[in-house]
Amino acid sequence: MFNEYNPINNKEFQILNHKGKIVDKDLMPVIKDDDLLKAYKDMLFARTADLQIVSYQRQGRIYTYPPNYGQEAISGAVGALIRDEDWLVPAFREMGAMLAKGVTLKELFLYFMGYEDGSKFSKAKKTLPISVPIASQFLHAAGLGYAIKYKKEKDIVYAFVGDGGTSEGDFHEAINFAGVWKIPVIFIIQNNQYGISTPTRMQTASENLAVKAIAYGVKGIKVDGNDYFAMYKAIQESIKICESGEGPVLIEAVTYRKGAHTTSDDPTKYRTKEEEDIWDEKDPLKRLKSYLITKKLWSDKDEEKIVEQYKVEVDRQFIEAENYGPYPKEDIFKYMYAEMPDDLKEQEKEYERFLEWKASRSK
Amino acid sequence: MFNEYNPINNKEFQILNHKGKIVDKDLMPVIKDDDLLKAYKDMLFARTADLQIVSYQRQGRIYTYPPNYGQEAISGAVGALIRDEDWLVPAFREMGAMLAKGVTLKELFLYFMGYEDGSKFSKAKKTLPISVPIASQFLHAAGLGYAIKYKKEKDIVYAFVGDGGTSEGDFHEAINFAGVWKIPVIFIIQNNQYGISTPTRMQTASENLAVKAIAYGVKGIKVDGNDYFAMYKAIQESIKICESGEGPVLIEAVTYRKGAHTTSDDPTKYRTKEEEDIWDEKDPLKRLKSYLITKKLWSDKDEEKIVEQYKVEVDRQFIEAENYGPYPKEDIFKYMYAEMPDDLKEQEKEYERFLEWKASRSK
Amino acid sequence: MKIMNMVNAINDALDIKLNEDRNVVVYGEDVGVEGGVFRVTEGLQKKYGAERVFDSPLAESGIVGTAIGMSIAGMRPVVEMQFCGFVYPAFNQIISHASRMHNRSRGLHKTPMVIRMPYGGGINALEHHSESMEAIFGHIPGLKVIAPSTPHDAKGMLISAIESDDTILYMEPKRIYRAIKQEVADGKFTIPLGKANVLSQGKDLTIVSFGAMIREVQKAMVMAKETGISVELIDLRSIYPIDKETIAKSVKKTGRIMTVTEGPKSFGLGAEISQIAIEEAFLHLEAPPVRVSGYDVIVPLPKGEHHYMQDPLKIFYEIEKIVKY
Amino acid sequence: MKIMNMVNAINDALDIKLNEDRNVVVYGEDVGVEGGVFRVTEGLQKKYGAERVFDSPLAESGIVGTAIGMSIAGMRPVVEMQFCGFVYPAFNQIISHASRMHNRSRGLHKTPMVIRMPYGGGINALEHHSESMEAIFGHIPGLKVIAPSTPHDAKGMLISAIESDDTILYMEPKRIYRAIKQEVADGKFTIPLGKANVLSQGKDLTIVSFGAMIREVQKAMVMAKETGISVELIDLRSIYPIDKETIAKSVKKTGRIMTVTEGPKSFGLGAEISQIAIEEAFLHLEAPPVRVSGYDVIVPLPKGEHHYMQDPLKIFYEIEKIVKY
Ligand SMILES: Cc1ncc(C[n+]2csc(CCOP(=O)(O)OP(=O)(O)O)c2C)c(N)n1
Ligand SMILES: Cc1ncc(C[n+]2csc(CCOP(=O)(O)OP(=O)(O)O)c2C)c(N)n1
Ligand SMILES: [Mg+2]
Ligand SMILES: [Mg+2]
Repeated sequence: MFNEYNPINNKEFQILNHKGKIVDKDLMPVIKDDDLLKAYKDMLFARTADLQIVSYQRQGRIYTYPPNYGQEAISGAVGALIRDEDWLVPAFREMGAMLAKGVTLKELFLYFMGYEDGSKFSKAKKTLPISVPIASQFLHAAGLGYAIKYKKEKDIVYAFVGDGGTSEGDFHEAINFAGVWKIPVIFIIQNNQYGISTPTRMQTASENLAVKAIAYGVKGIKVDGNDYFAMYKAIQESIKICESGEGPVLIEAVTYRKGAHTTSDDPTKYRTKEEEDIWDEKDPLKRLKSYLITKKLWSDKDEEKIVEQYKVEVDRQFIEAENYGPYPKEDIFKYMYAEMPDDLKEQEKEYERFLEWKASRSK
Repeated sequence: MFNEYNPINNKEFQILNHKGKIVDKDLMPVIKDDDLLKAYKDMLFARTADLQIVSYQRQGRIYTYPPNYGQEAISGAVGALIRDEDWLVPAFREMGAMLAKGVTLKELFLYFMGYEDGSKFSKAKKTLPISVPIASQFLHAAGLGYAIKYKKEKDIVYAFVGDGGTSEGDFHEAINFAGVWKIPVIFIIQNNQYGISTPTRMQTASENLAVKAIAYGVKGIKVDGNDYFAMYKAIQESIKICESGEGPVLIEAVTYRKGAHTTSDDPTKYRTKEEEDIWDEKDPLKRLKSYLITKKLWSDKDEEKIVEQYKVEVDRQFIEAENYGPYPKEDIFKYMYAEMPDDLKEQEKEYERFLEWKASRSK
Repeated sequence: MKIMNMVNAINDALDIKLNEDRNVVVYGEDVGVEGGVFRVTEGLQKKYGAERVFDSPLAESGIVGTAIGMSIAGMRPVVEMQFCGFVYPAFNQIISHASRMHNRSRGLHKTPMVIRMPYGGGINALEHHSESMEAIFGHIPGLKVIAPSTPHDAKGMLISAIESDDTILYMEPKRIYRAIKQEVADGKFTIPLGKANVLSQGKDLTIVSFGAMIREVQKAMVMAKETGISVELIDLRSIYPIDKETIAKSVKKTGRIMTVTEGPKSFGLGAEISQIAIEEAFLHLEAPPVRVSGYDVIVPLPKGEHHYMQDPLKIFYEIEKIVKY
Repeated sequence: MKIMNMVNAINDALDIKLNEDRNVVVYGEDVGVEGGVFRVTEGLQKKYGAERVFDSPLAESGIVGTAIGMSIAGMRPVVEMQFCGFVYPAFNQIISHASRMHNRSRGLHKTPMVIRMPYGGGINALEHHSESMEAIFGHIPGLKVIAPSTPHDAKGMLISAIESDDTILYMEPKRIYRAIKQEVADGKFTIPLGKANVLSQGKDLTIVSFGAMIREVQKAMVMAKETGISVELIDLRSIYPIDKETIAKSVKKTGRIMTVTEGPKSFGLGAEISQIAIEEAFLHLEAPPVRVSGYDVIVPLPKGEHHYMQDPLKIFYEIEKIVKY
């Protein structure tokens, strides 16, 4: 498959086209109906949550948020295949994958409400916090991959970056190290066509993004990132490559950010309605839904019902997060070091003295 | 040519093989005998100087120095083609190209003797100083390239990096910017097989270094860097590409550092005599010399005679540099800013007061 | 004269220089079509074309490194770092080249470039969006580091910076990007780099601050005034070089000095100002110089940020303490 | 007990930790076969294999960034920056992640890693090979920054650093890598991080310094003694956190304090120590705290370096001045 779809030929790997038709039977992955349904529902849950967060944000109940809308199949496929023992190294637009690892919506809400506590995942094992400095997390993934190989474990690292992120030096260094080290890391580029307002063609003159794999002597593939089956299959094959010691792999997942870059962004400044409409046709959920409906595994009614349940659940967790309570002052000091320096303790006391003065003053 | 030698096929472009035979008549560049002789002599001069510097260093008359020995054909070919109006952006192992631009040996000596004055080139136009932080200079080259295009000039930028340098993030960012901007920069990798002690295969798993061009959508070619004709031709063709607005170009020049990394390095720690012998056979000067002798343009006698002259000239300039005199104290302050802050002036006065005290004390 | 906020004023300065000098180009992430995430460069691409005002690939080292090349070739690039917290990938280019090329080449090559970056907290931002790391840049020989506190200064200082033959780090207090409006003179004017501005005269205490903290100090000064304390406020404007003369003169008069900054305490601007005060006016000091700054911690996410930031009350608390010393 | 120089001592510390803890790995540019450009890691690859001691690709961000990943996975990487002047490409990984991951994840992820780097001048080196930029790292919340001045300290402090669960920047004074030899205890011992070392007691003046400058100060102290001046010398050992207690105690006794460092003056370690002195002992100060440091210039190339460096005579000159104040 990696030969057939050698990115030098700029062929995009697709199984389920945007009309919901299977166009490549041979490569169709074997997925049990239940599992497929679960995957669809997970993606639907993520989308429901995502849209709802944007509306919370409009109500001023949460700070800046980067929507996942339109990119759910990528996280969905990773979410279906990632195991407890695998590492997830997110950028900041991978809600589905994070939920699949066991991060709770409430934790994500806390994070975007401005609590570091939201990054102390209570259930999700082996999941790094959201990484804001673009592409920097790719190197952490390579380090984790080295540790896995060093400890002779069978785990795999899933690392994410955006199309914009491919321009950063860390993108280059990470895959280069991984290539030399031959470590089990699946590097995934979510090519959603834009880095904020900058279109991918202004990021790089390369034929596509997967082709960058050649620079590191690793396997690469360009995949229709809105096609759940193609993503699933590409990851399955990547896992095999990693397990055989031939990793890493670079996957370019071609998708579209249907929403704004973040809630403070206005996409009409830099893209057209026509473009949005074209991509709307390629929507990952629509596509899988029509497949499921054809297969009689799903119906509009099912969807309506479950979305209502999801909304309630999202709201429940959101309100829990909203009621999380105040941010204790000691928390700004306490976690700075594993072993806190005396002077920092002194600074905390200084702050306490100020608070006492303040309290006494308002009496 | 760039199609025939598409680096994805890992074919190395060669014209003059290591026996001094022309193996590719079709691509043989047209060079006048005089020009060819001049080029050979320039390379010989560079080599003579280079070897002599190493011996000065052993005598403790100069500080750390990175020899060019064995890599002369690369700088030689660039030197033959670079014009006054072109920019040279060196790393630190491009003596021949620097001399060709008009940098004097004396200036290079001053630099390696520890005077910044050695980087204030008196005659060489458009030549950047030696750049020590690996690969960082590639970005300056891209900036210069943008300026050329912006001003609608016809100049070309020649930028150098080592094989080790291809691992740095700046290597990636520079060629990527250049690819997007389509600017006239010829990026040259001197792949001398090692970054200090680290062999190229430990830098990257890519098939070769030229293939990295694909990641940036630019043309690349792997060239026998010890073959003057191949280098000459590759650069000539690269110039055409740049002039047509299709630049940049990435050239991997395959060569071998016959000397030590620097005068403080001991290569026997990391490479074998056998390997050195193999590469000795491929020496760029030997090869061109035997071609010239066959063509009756040159003889051992000519060489002996001229090398003696060169040695005298090298020594003359070296001694001039040695007698350059003391380093004025104001020079550590004076050039820090185009407009010097008052406080720095005050710091200079402070230093003067100390020197006065010191002088009065030793009376 | 037009009423402008700081975003307008910076935009105006860029507009004036783009218009007057073809060597000026403006680039960075999303500064073109989008006009920058804070809309500082809005409209400039339309006016001057995509060759002069453009989006770069997403790579800060790339942005600064190419600007070095352009500046050597005689251009005057003005580049944007989207946030101060994202300047670090460019750190090598700044410290190893932008600040050094002039000295390295003994003046042969100049690097007249401006690196603009919004800095500072108080805007409920994500991680890495609230830093104030002026001290790190102040420590790099060969750089000049400046920060305006008003629209007027923002315009005049930026024009000076673009016209300077040195590399200038221009820090923009994003918290007051739109919060302060004032009349700003039309057309071109400059403000000399390296000169502080005495914003108000006082006799009990000198406060040195810059950027967004000026406004907080001014609020604290209202409280101080009510208790009869008279504060002399110096807007540093330039973090490197520091205008020692203005500071020395003031502290000799008041006998007390305090710095108010957003960055972490240790190795910060506060210590530098205190040192200057003791060097220049030791025998006039009636109390130890005080630094009011962030703690040595990462700027907390929004819900905890109030624990970190200097607010007027905290500044007033410190004013009372030093005056009573 | 063996007679060791600092190179031997650091090698010994690495050897001990590699031997005792399989989570420890050592990597960086040329640290494997070559044993590092200063031979600090010599012999370790042979002893522990290329999986545990190895050459990385030439990329500092890559080295530090991958070490962060390894440390999160429970390993204890000790990475080398070939020279302090080449750490800057890794600056983003250090400031945005190594120093923050623990706080960001509220303690869920630890980054127990050591970044070793030779620093400082006086070895007739090329550009970028002589820097001393401790102040920049000291300003980054979440990092610990240490530097030994003797073989004994080098060994004990490095072992402590490797065993620490925090990210440690370990600065090695390359100028005295081989210049000082002393008996160093065999086997494992540790030196607590964050504690300064009073090297000699005195009554007229406290000098605070670290690393290679200690030896220069000691030479100056010989001259001072001849003129009857008694100096108390504190080897800081830890640049962040700073051992305030030891400094305060000393300056309260001597009434005078001076810092001797190699880095540029402004925003340097000197100002921080002076600030500490005035905060902790203002009323005991008989003279303004003095910083003896580099000027605000790039470390000159070898022929001009003597204009920049602190030599014993210059230190003595400053000692006389502050004592006469
Ligand atoms: C080092 C760095 N520079 C700049 C930014 C500001 N920024 C946040 S998101 C973004 C665009 C990212 O684009 P892309 O990688 O395509 O990811 P997407 O947002 O499209 O998912 C930028 C420039 C940042 N977070 N980090
Ligand atoms: C950023 C940076 N890191 C490390 C070094 C130290 N160093 C000097 S030369 C060198 C190896 C360079 O190898 P390569 O790029 O192949 O060039 P060569 O020396 O072989 O010409 C290293 C690591 C440096 N100068 N700059
Ligand atoms: Mg994107
Ligand atoms: Mg090399």
